[in-house]
Amino acid sequence: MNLKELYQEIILDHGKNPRNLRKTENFNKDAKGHNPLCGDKVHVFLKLNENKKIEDISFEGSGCAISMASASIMTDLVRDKEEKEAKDLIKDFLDMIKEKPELVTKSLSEDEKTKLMSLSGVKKYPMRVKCATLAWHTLISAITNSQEEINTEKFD
Amino acid sequence: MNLKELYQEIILDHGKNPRNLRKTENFNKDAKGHNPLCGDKVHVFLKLNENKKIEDISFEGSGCAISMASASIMTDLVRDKEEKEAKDLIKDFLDMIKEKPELVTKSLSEDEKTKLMSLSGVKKYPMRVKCATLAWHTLISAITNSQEEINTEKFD
Amino acid sequence: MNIDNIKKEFPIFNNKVHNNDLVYLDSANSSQKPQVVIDRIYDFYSKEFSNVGRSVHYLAVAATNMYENTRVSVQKFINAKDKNEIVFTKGATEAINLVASTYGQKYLKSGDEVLLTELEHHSNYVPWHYLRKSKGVKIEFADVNDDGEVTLESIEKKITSKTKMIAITHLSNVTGAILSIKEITELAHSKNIPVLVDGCQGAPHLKLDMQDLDCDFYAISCHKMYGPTGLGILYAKKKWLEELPPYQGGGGMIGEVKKEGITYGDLPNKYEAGTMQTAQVIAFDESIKFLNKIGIENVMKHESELINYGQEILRKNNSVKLIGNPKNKGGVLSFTLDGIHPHDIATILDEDGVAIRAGHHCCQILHDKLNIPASARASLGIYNTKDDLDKLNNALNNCKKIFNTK
Amino acid sequence: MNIDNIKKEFPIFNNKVHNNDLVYLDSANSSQKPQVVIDRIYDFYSKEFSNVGRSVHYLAVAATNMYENTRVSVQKFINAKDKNEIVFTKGATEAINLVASTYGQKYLKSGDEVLLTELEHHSNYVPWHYLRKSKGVKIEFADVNDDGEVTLESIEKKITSKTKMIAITHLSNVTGAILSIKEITELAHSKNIPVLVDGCQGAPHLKLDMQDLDCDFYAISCHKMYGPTGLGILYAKKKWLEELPPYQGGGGMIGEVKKEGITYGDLPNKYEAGTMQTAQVIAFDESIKFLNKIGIENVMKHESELINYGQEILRKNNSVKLIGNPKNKGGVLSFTLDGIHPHDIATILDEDGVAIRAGHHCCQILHDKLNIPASARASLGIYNTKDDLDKLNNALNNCKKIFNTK
Ligand SMILES: Cc1ncc(COP(=O)(O)O)c(C=O)c1O
Ligand SMILES: Cc1ncc(COP(=O)(O)O)c(C=O)c1O
Repeated sequence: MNLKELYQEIILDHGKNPRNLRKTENFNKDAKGHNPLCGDKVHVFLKLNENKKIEDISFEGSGCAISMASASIMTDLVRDKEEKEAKDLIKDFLDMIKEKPELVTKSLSEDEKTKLMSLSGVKKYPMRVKCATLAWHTLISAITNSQEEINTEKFD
Repeated sequence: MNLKELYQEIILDHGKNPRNLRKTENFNKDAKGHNPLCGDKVHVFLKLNENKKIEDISFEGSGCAISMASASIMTDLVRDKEEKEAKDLIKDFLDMIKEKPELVTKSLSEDEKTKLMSLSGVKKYPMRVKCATLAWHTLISAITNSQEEINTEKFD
Repeated sequence: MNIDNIKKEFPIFNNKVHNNDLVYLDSANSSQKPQVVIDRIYDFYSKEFSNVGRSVHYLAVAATNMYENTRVSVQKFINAKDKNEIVFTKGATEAINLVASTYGQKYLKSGDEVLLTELEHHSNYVPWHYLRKSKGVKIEFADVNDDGEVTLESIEKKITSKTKMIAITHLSNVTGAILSIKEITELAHSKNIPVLVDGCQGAPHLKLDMQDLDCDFYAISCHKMYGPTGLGILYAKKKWLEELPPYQGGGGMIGEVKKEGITYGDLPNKYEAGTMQTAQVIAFDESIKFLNKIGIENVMKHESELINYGQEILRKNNSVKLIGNPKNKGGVLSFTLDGIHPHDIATILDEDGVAIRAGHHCCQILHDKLNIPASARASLGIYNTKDDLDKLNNALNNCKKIFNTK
Repeated sequence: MNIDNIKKEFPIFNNKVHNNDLVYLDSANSSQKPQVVIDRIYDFYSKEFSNVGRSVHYLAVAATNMYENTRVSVQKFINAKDKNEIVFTKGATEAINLVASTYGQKYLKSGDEVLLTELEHHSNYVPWHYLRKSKGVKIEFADVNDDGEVTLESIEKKITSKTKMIAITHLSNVTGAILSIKEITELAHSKNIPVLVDGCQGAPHLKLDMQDLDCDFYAISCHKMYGPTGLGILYAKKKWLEELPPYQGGGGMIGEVKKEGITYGDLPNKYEAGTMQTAQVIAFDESIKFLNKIGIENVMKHESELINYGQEILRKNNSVKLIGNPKNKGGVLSFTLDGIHPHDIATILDEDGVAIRAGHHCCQILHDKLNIPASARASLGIYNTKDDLDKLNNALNNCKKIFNTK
């Protein structure tokens, strides 16, 4: 049954008790993301050190179990990565969620891969893919420091 | 066959050689009518004397056989009528074209009635009823001297 | 036609969803279509198709007559005074845009106020927002109370000497609150303010009488009334349609066209530019006939029983929180479930064949006020039954199981 | 699929008109629909109906995917660069209104000029006229020549430093003239002027390639392309859709909505406010598949043979005067008949089952120029045959008999 794949224990756990749900002190990069369809919102905070390594990452926001779990897992996996590594991981994740069967990244341990792959259940729920990817898109925009919100133009 | 009823000899005759297709000298009432669907246009000129009798009536315009014949027959029948009589005749004609089987008017001779009833063929052609009634509506507006064109607002 | 087994008139219910019977509780979004309406579209395209209003050949004449017949049917259905007060549009959204644009253009200036309510759907806010941008018009919102209602008093409170339009929903698509339109209109008219009613949810659920409500404008979406998609209706009092400028320009709405200027056609042509939704208008006549056969009173009785039953069982379900508790309620049951986000609810319910909607339902302002990012909404149509609501409740319990909540 | 017996794919031709076979020569007004399109509408409403974009249940997801598939099909059919350059509208008329309104609002000011041609349909004039009224924009008309064409030169002649938009038809719905869009666009762009093409008659008859034509906007009516009524398409280059303000406001086109302000959604949502024409969009995919199966080259070859044949036999008929003689002609044969008004022709032809249109075909300016109040028009679709044109000619001779003319 697909639902079991979608709502795996690990997702429910991260959904209910999201890790890194706070605001990094002295963050130097951040971005907001928003899914107009369901109202999910996320605000990602980054602290990059001078070597472009992610010293800390955190998020604030609210949303469904999938989007919360996704942000939670993402922040866990990305901490302590170099900017370049993080970017590769994001790309790998987005590719996997959209079309590829597997992750190709080498920067994750098997445990970490399992954790990340737990989000792959959304593949069978096309309308929910956005829930799983919102935090990741927001992270890209935090790293590249584009000022605009993801999916959101300026108020008119 | 309905077409024969629609295009009776008398209609074809009046359509091709419309009577009173000219402009009354010293007219004191007039009105323009227009059918946006087909582009038919008619301009009716009236000369009412002090006793409210129609001394002369004429028209200018272009249109299909039905609309030309209708204007031609109308102008023929209405000349020398009192304003009140003319109004009754118009009402009678419009009622007949729209729903009633016969004319009820007493102001016409049998010959004149036949002439007018020749227009009743349009009853089976709902889209053509407007062709038959355009001149008559225009005549109403000439008599009541409303300034606007029938079916036409002011240019914007 | 008996409403108790009306489901069989809707062919969609012969199909399974994830091997379950379909429990369709998303009618406020769009309703399913009865066989008669689907058949009418099929037959019209197969045997009778032509454009209307333009040609004089057999098919065109017949189609034009059928098209205009629907206008008369709608007129009677909503008890409008004149058939030319019925304008066909793309949907309720277009109908409201039409009014905001033309009324705003002619009558509104900087500083004037448009009064909405906190219940409004985005379709009854964004068009007015445009006037804020283009003209400096101000937008006010009448407060929603804790029961999810907007009362006559809360509207009265926000009326000022600058109020030039009141635009309000008939029936909230989130709380189900039915507004007292007649009283609001009376109040507004006493101050010379016209009233637009967003009738999207009113039209499918309530008996409509334009002359009694006396509103100036009423917007309807036919696809929520068991009719085809892509069709809406603007009812407007004749004097407004005569006074207001035209909206879209194009074929069919003109009188004379010259290089220097243009005259516009008579009503209703003035507001029906371009080729219209011929097939949809003609088929919508069947939707009205269908509703008339059931009887709108029977629809209201049936749905009010369902709403009561739904509220009863959901209230018994401890983790469910109903949104709003209006005295006068129709059509929708919105709620949240402790510890489970509405989006997750909708996905899990779907697996059981239960179709609901999750999100803000195009009412972000209301959700902000309620301080929730989203809600779940089960909305009713004539085909729903108590059994459907039981299934909804069971599926909600299934959600709790999956999420290990109580 | 073989175009020579394509008539059998259209169920309308199984029916009689006044006991005669239907000879449908009114496709420029609206085309008939193939069985596959009618079936798709039927099946969608019967088995798969849901609104799109809003809910996450099974039916909604499936419908949303099908809806977006059509967007991709249209993109490929007209060779647009990006699927988000395809906006669904109510019709071509709405598409042109959308552009005139949003472009005018943002970029036009008093004294600026919009260049049209004398061939334009009212739908490509009235929307620009509104800007004349509201903004003091000037409207210029490129001359039509004696052959009923508008040449590149006649357009060049009317371009000034004030020209801010060129809006022209692809294929005249009266003379059949096909304009050299690619060359016109090149010229216009060299002067930094955007080009809108009214593709109502271009789309059903010509191979379309937006990247090759390079126009900025292209408006299409689906009901003239063997698709459902109530649906149109606006193609617009992405940069325009990004730069221009939104048009109608409502559900689905927003990002965030607050009492103080609103953000708009991404493309293409920004321009698709309110519930869209779900069933029509989904069914239109079948129209495109149908045309692709026949092959647009075969459509063009077939129709050009018919146009040539039609011109040939009508020229032999002494009392017929063809309107226009463009070198590059498609789709329509307009004419007058000595001594018989077009309206009378249409009525008499109808009795023989021959459906044509009479009037000004929403081109009053052209008719003024030609100095005729109205014309008769036989317009072609893929289902027409030489036999249809022979029947037209015979029916015209019947008119002459009834009117005793030669
Ligand atoms: C050249 C041309 N432009 C515009 C239109 C208007 O299209 P619609 O009425 O489908 O919006 C038509 C068809 O009537 C046309 O032939
Ligand atoms: C209350 C209300 N207003 C307006 C709308 C917009 O209607 P449509 O999307 O059919 O134009 C809806 C439905 O979505 C609604 O429920």
